[in-house]
Amino acid sequence: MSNKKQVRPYGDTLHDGKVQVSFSLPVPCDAKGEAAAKAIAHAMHLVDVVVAEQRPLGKGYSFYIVYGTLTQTIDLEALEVIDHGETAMNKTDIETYIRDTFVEPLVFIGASTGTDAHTVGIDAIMNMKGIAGHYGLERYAGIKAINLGSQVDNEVLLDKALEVGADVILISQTVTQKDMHIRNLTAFVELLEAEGLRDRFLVIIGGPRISHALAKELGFDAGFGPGKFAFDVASFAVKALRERGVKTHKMTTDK
Amino acid sequence: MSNKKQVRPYGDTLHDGKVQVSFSLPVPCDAKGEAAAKAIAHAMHLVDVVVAEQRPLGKGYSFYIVYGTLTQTIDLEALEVIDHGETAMNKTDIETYIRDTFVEPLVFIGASTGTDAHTVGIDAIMNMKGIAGHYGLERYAGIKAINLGSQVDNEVLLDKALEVGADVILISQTVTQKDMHIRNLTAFVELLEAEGLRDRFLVIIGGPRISHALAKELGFDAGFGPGKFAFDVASFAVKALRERGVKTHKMTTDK
Amino acid sequence: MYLNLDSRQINRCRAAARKIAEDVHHHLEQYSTVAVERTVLRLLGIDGVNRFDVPYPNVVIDHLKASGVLEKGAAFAMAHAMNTTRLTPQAIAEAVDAGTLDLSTCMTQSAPDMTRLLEAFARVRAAIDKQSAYRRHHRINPHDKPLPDKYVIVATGDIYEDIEQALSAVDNGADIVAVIRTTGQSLLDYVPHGATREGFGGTTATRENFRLMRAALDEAGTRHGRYIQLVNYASGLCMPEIAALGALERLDMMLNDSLYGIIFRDINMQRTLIDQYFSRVLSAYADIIINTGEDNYLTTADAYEHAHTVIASQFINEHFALKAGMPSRLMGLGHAFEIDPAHPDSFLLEVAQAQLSRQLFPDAPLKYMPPTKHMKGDIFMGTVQNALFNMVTVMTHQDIHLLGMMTEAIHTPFMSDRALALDNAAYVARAMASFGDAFEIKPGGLVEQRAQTVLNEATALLEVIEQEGLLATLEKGRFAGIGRGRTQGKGLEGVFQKDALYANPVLDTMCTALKEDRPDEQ
Amino acid sequence: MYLNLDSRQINRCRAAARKIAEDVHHHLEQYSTVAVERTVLRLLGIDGVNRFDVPYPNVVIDHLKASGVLEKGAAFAMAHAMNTTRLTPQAIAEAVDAGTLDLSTCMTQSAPDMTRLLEAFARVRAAIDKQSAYRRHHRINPHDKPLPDKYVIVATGDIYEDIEQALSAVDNGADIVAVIRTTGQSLLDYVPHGATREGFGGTTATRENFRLMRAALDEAGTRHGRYIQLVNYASGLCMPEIAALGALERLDMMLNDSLYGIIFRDINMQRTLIDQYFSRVLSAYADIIINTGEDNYLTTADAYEHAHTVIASQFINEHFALKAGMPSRLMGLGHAFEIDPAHPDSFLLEVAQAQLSRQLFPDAPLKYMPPTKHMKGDIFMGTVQNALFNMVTVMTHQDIHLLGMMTEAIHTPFMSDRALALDNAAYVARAMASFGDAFEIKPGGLVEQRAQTVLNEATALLEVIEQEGLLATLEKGRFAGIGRGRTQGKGLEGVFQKDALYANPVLDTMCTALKEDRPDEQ
Ligand code: B12
Ligand code: B12
Ligand SMILES: Cc1ncc(COP(=O)(O)O)c(C=O)c1O
Ligand SMILES: Cc1ncc(COP(=O)(O)O)c(C=O)c1O
Repeated sequence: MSNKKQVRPYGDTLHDGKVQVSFSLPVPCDAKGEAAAKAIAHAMHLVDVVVAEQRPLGKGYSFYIVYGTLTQTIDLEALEVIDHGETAMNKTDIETYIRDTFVEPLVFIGASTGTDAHTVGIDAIMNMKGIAGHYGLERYAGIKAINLGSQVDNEVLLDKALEVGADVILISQTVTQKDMHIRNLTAFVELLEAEGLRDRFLVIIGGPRISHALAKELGFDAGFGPGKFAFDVASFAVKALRERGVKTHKMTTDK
Repeated sequence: MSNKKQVRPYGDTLHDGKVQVSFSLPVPCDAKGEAAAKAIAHAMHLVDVVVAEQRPLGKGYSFYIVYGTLTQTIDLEALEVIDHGETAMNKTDIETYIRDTFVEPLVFIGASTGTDAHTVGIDAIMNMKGIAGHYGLERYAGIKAINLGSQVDNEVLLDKALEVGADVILISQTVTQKDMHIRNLTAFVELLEAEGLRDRFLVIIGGPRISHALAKELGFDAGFGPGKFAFDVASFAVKALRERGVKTHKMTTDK
Repeated sequence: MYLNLDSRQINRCRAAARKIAEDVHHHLEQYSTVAVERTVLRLLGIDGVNRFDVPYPNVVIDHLKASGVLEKGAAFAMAHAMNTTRLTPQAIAEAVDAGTLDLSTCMTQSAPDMTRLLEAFARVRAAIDKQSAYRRHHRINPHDKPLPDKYVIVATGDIYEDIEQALSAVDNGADIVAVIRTTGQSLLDYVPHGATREGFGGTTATRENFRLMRAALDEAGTRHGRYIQLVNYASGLCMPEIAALGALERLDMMLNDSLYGIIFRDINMQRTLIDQYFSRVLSAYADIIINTGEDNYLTTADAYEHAHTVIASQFINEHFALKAGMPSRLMGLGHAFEIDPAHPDSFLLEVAQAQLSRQLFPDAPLKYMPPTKHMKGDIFMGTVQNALFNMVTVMTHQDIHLLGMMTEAIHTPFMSDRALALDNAAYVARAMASFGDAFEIKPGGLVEQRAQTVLNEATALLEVIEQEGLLATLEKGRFAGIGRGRTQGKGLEGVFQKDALYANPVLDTMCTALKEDRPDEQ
Repeated sequence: MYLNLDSRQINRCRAAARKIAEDVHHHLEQYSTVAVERTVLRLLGIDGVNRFDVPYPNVVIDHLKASGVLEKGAAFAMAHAMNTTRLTPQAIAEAVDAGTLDLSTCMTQSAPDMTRLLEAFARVRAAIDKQSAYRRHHRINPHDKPLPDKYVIVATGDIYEDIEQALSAVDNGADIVAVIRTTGQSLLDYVPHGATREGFGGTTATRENFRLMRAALDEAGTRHGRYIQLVNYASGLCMPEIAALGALERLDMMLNDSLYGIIFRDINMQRTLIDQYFSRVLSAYADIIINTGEDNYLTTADAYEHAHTVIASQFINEHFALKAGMPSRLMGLGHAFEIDPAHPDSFLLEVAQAQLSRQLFPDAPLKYMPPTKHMKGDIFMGTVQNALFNMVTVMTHQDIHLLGMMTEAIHTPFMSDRALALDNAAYVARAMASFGDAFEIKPGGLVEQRAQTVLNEATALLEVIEQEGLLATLEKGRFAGIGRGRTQGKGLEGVFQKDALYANPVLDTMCTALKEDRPDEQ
């Protein structure tokens, strides 16, 4: 049983450890280059290394495609999987949940921030149309969705969020080269903290390279990557807002 | 200078360590599978791991395409490159070399051995036509080339080699699944040794997964893989035969 | 989308091919082989192995050979033995193995009464018929589908691992699964027994392996609502026996082409041509599609220079099949996308060749093979080569679409290689399903010209073969550039001349059934 | 291979587009922008930055703006200053920066003598002319080549690393290299200075970076015996300035399309349309091919539903270019292969759309963009998508073939991604170079029908825009589904109404030269 958790890559025989690797090296494409490619593969814990392809990339560079057998195993049971918890509700259930839980419409404000001009992702989450057959937040009864579009400065986003009394801030980041998105997202968290507003909003981030784990690490409440839709985000948000007691019956009577 | 020998994979910035990896895992395609894929990548010394693609392969299996940064470096200067020594002569030079060195034609016998039915490789080396514009040994003045074709038993090959008085034995192996070729080649060396004939012939092997290093390791005189042609083989062989004094003037006068 | 071709020229090709096939048939009619006779035994119900793992059919035939009575045929001996001992064929085989029965002692010098023997065959026949009926009910012939059937291979060497791989392939869209055979098997003069886990470059073909894979694919097919076809190899020294096991275990296709065995496996031509006739009758009877191996020529010879050899061979194979009573709908004639990608306009030349096969054999479920020879270790370039191949497959309406693997030059396919290949093919098929509604071949243009050239060369070659005879042609190495002597090669010792009393009522029954039950197809 | 199209309908589209372009031009003629004026300064020879890294053109224009005299134009101010101080433009700029010269004090209320100013411009013009002459001698226009020119991007952020990547691409067959800009640059209202090593998703466009890459490509081109074209972006708030720097440093192509900036960068439409006119005159003068950005619409809106917006926009861009005196041979109109691969017959639909652009703009060096939006992390499937794209490029004779990267959804290209993409394109081009000699589009078939539908929708859209005017159209979000207000967006503050005394003899000189030197192209 405990053995069952040990996992290795699989080619055509269980535990054969077969892996495909490709990379370039800043060395000419010759016998030495091939030896270097093998050494790289060995450094990756591969044995039985086959250099299936080696080709020059122009002067002083070369490219390799390598197959090999990974000698390492990983323990499946020991893996920590960071996800959003329970499975998401669908749109109708979310709308019912909102009606039953909150006394006022929930306000979501979103933007693609910094110099990032990619809006397709945030639009997919926020706009009527949604994506891949899943409507966006704008279409949810009980949610007011305000999409500021792209290239929005962190400061402008925060000002607007305060101005409209947002409950949830949504941030999209697509350009990740040289960790652009990390810098930009970190700056937003720092801004919130500097203004003493970190607990004022539920702050959710998303984009092709965003995971829930990364979001948590950076100090956000949640993160959503590819294949996530409005209902995933809304599910998470409504439950989190209820937990915080935002706009719930209880809170309002208490006040 | 010593730093210059340290090499890492290259994506778009020197020493960025960028590597592409793909593999399957015998686990379902879910959050846990993704975590497992990341763990595999980490086990390969990759950091900044991006799981670019994850897809189910049917029940209980999944496939991953991963990009990451290799933290290891290799030392280029420390690599041992096992190759055939000097650069190969061309056909004309080889023919001259033979004329000037040997008193009798050199006899090469070759086959694709065991149950291996692939002949294109050995034909490329031995037959008139050759391949990719390089004539085969049959066309070389001073060389007698006998190609036994495919599926030739080790014993049959050896008998024939003795029968024709071969100087060089050429063996081709293409099927490598479950190290079929290693078994078959090892058996040939053992056969030679059992018969006390290991030094009687120059024995050269070839095939898509054969390298000079592997040949040496298995106890052969040389090995040639893809992109090697008759002139490479002949160059090596004539020099080695001369070194051994086979059919050279000197030997004949001595005797 | 069509090529303008001269139907008289095509008829000329067919006439030559008929003559070629008939000559061979005529020449070999007086011979039989150990494999044919073992198959007769299997069709009488003999199965299993003795304690040395020798299959009972081999035990019996070896016994007959040793006793010098094989020339009268297995049926002759068995009918006599059954009449004498009143034992079942299996019991007779076991008694022979135990040394308690000498079949020569049961024989007379006259033809036996075949009633008992035919009853035994009828029982096996019923099992085959049941499988055929099931298949007829569930399978749609690839030729009758709008898009090509996606055909993948599994080749792990271990039948249980093969099943895992096959199931994954089905989940990812495969329609046909072939279990590639272990590298040495075609040279074995017996069929191994039981489930096996240790093959090289393929998995041993055994009845039990067939059964295991068949059950797995039936289950997966039911789950996906489509019938999954299973393929193996009726080739090598046990060609007809494997055909029989395939019929019993409901394989749907069989690679079956003597020319492949002769050229690439150095199997004796007389042996395998005799075996082939019996195999094809059996496959026709059992409604099994055969796949011929013309594609292989182009892996050894140049695919541009030798394109016409494929066409000529297809015509010959067609007539070998017709001789065996096989209808066109079971003739999976082979060809391939193997022109060197360095060749200018290679894609257009491939279209020409593929469309030519398509039009010459409009009713055959053509088997189209992917690039293999010019696949290198560059899996990305290989992916592109496969994409172009997939396009030609769809454009020219091939039926059996053998998927190219990006790792062709590296290893037998991994599970993921197959999944990626299926995605490639599915995308291409979707992206250009209606190509023929959008484009036409330009009359007199490059494609039409090329097709005509290939047809001309094929016609000329067929006329040469018609003159010299197929066996001489094979000796000259006109196919794939590999020549084989008519009395050389493996398995010749298993060929024998039929005695005057030789009888094969099993074969005769199937031939009659083919003629009587499907007169329209003859 | 051709589509049967109605030439009257095409003329109708052109008439509408001419009206649309003329309306915009008429409306904006009375305005200029800070960017245009800075460009005038650059064309007088002003270059470099002050000790706060502010470029001297900005220093001068800010000064004029602060002094409230910008409305008369930079030329007005500079001519007066040159006449008064007898200094060179550069010296004047430096003096302004040092605070030792106040340009408003040099001015009178009447038009200055432009002789000195035009002499300064003539010197810069000579440098541009020299570059154009060199280019004319070495470059073959992509449109005049039998196969598409292969265009790749480099985007490391570091110009020295970009050079390494570009050289590798050239060694592997690239014909055109574009240095993608760092993500924020188009919103900067100045052009950064010097060699740079720190961009995000691209490398800063600076004159020094242009020079370094140009030198590297010239050297590589000489080695390979083919002229390598260099591309950058005349877009964003510094559109005309970059055009000027490109002309001086011999860039060969410039992405230049206000509609892109408006829609995707939220740049104010009035600002960028004014800037565009000047940029295109300059590019036409300097023989630089422009690339328009219609492809981008399909990355936001659906490529099947919105195919006609691309065609409509191409017609409009053609007329904006014609207005600026640009001949067709410099109009790299853009379009793209962006239909969802899940769409049935997507390949055939792409062929239809690509062939339509081809036939509508037979003399333009069309720029065809690869799949980007529907590229996912599956680099193998991405490789197939790129192969199909490459086929359409070759089949429909596109000219500027922007290569798709298998890693499109993951990162800006690695060196190996580009090499593999070049292999893919080269193989496909070789495999089907003669497609048009082999196939015809079926009259009334799927491809022709689709092309006609798209043309009909484009015609209808152009008629709507002709009615409502382009600015209103942009407000309504008819392109890419993104609406922008006419007084919103970045850079509006840089637009000013021309004073009665406003003069731009630099622009006028180029316009005259275009008319006089190339009357046949006007
Ligand atoms: C479309 C596109 C563009 C369009 C954008 C149009 C628009 N209105 O958005 C245009 C053409 C303008 C463009 C320009 C550029 N682009 Co661009 N672009 C793309 C492209 C092709 C598709 C992106 C996309 O729309 N994906 C579809 C959406 C639905 O997916 P998604 O964003 O991942 O969103 C999903 C999830 O992530 C999540 N999600 C996303 N955001 C959010 C937010 C929240 C709060 C939540 C909960 C969830 C969530 O939900 C969505 C639905 O599941 C990608 C390549 C690719 N195939 O991915 C390159 C790509 C993103 N671009 C890239 C670059 C570099 C640029 C430029 C900077 C290039 C340049 N220098 O000129 C420019 C400038 C833009 C800028 N400054 O940001 C790079 C980024 C490289 C990197 N990793 O850093 C890519 C990867 C291409 C490449 N390989 O080079 N681009
Ligand atoms: C052509 C071919 C066939 C033809 C062979 C025809 C013939 N007359 O040779 C046919 C169709 C018959 C065939 C059958 C099979 N094949 Co095959 N075949 C190939 C294929 C497509 C090309 C091989 C080839 O010809 N390469 C071209 C030659 C020139 O290259 P080369 O052999 O590397 O030779 C060069 C060098 O290596 C060197 N060299 C080679 N030999 C020698 C010898 C000496 C002495 C020297 C000095 C140099 C030298 O010089 C040559 C020139 O540079 C490969 C896939 C591929 N693209 O590689 C599969 C492949 C080799 N086949 C394979 C398999 C499994 C089989 C089968 C076993 C499948 C089956 N179960 O039915 C069968 C049976 C054959 C058998 N028992 O061996 C596998 C092997 C997998 C593995 N790594 O173990 C491959 C890789 C395909 C795959 N991915 O599954 N095959
Ligand atoms: C027609 C045909 N028969 C048989 C085989 C191979 O099978 P074996 O050598 O195991 O009979 C092939 C292989 O591709 C083939 O094409
Ligand atoms: C026409 C056009 N202009 C400009 C750009 C991007 O450049 P930037 O935003 O840096 O101006 C693009 C990007 O693809 C484009 O297509």
